[in-house]
Amino acid sequence: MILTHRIIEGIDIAALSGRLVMADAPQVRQKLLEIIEQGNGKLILNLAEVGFMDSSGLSVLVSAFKAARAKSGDLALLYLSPAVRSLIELTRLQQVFAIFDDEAAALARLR
Amino acid sequence: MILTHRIIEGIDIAALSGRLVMADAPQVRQKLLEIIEQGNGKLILNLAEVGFMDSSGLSVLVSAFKAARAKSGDLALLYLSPAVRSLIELTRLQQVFAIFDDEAAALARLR
Amino acid sequence: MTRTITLAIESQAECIELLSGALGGLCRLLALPAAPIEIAMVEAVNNVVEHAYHGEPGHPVWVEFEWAPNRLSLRVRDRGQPMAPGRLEAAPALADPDPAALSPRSRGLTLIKSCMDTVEYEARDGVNTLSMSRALATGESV
Amino acid sequence: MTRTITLAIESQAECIELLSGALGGLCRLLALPAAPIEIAMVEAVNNVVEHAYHGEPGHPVWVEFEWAPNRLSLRVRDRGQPMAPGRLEAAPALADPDPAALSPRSRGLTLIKSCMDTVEYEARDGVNTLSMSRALATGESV
Ligand SMILES: Nc1ncnc2c1ncn2[C@@H]1O[C@H](COP(=O)(O)OP(=O)(O)O)[C@@H](O)[C@H]1O
Ligand SMILES: Nc1ncnc2c1ncn2[C@@H]1O[C@H](COP(=O)(O)OP(=O)(O)O)[C@@H](O)[C@H]1O
Repeated sequence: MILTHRIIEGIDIAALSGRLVMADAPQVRQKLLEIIEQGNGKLILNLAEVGFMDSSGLSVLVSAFKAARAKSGDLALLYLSPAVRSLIELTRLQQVFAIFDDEAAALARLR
Repeated sequence: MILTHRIIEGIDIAALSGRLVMADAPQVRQKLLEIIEQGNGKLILNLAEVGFMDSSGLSVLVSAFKAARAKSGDLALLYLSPAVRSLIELTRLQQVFAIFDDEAAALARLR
Repeated sequence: MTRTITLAIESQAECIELLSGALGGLCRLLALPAAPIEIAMVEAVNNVVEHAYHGEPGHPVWVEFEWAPNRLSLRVRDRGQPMAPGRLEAAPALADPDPAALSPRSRGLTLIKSCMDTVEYEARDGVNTLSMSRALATGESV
Repeated sequence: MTRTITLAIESQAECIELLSGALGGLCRLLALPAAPIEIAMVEAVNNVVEHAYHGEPGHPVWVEFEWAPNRLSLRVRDRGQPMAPGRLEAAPALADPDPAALSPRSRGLTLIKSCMDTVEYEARDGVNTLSMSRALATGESV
């Protein structure tokens, strides 16, 4: 699992690549919570390169979502890979997460 | 393993598709030997759709080659898939088998 | 004709990926719908590593993959602490999430039940088995 | 870190394909050179089914797949009749074929030796193990 991070206009943009599964979830959760902690609680998470995700991965997204909201910020998901999209739709979490196919739109939402 | 067979100008053209491995070798050997037996001993074997071949598969080719030669005919291999090509080159059997990338050329050789 | 292969790892989160790799190759070979099958297997194995063995490495985890033309069966086995009776049955069906009360946990059994047609659990003679199966449309492909 | 997965089938030619499927998925996951690894495994398992078990179905065949970043090891195990001592060593290296004296047989051990860097055989306590390994260029890919 590789995590890259940049900041645009006070909004954190993190991209994950690899498999987001139980072996990697604790580390990724901690990194995302640190980013949210140190920033404004506005996080865009690019999931285009996540080839597989299990319920541990989902729980990382939920943790980040709650931490961002707790800081009066928000989480936006950007570019879901097919595997991620099907898991999120299966669990109906698209009703909870803001999902974008365009970085500018995600930035506009969080600005 | 699927075997299709047609005859052009007295030359048998058989195409294999699937995995040519130990489980399938006896059946394929028998079919090819029947074709050679019933025909003129001139056989073109299309291997484009053979996704994997092991030494049992090689031994089928050798049996067909010997049967064709025994009938004063010949065996021509047509369109090797990458897996077949690498096995044949590993065992240096390209020194023995006539190999073609063009059906017309294979037909010309056997005519 | 039914054909069976058994995959075995030790109870370490890092090895679960190997099960996924092997399963992915089997699904590709047999033209099975890989996504739900992988989710079901990974969730079942996660649970074994986390709950049956309490995160302790070095214990055996088996996945039996049994293919028949019209049905795929997976049996995940362990020698750890059995799941409490009724726990599988109690796992809720998939439902609309409540944004106010989102839990980061407890979706494993629910996902397994939604990805497979039948799910059963048995603890016997020190071996626990979660059996799952999914009907295959003949010629069903990815 | 070394990671291991064991694949097991019964001694039936029709089940060898499942080993190939699983191995193919593992090679894809780990970006290993699939072609020589699959040849080596299939030839070793063919030999177990054909020679160690004399074509009799219902006996166990195990393939242990052990991955380290710089080396892949495969161990093929059976409980059948052991290979005669010296047989592996006697298998000839790959050489130019003689068109006049082509044999349809006996390329298995030769292929295994040419696809892998090390090949060893041990019969002990009723279990026979053919161990093979291949160095991996770090980052070597298909
Ligand atoms: N294989 C298992 N062995 C023992 N207990 C299990 C197993 N699978 C599930 N459980 C129990 O069932 C509960 C619910 O499991 P699950 O729905 O996967 O959610 P989670 O793993 O996130 O708690 C677990 O918390 C655990 O107590
Ligand atoms: N796993 C094995 N168990 C017992 N005998 C074996 C095994 N592998 C090979 N042999 C013996 O070694 C011989 C050579 O094997 P091989 O090179 O694979 O060619 P082939 O299988 O075509 O005979 C076999 O004929 C058999 O007698």
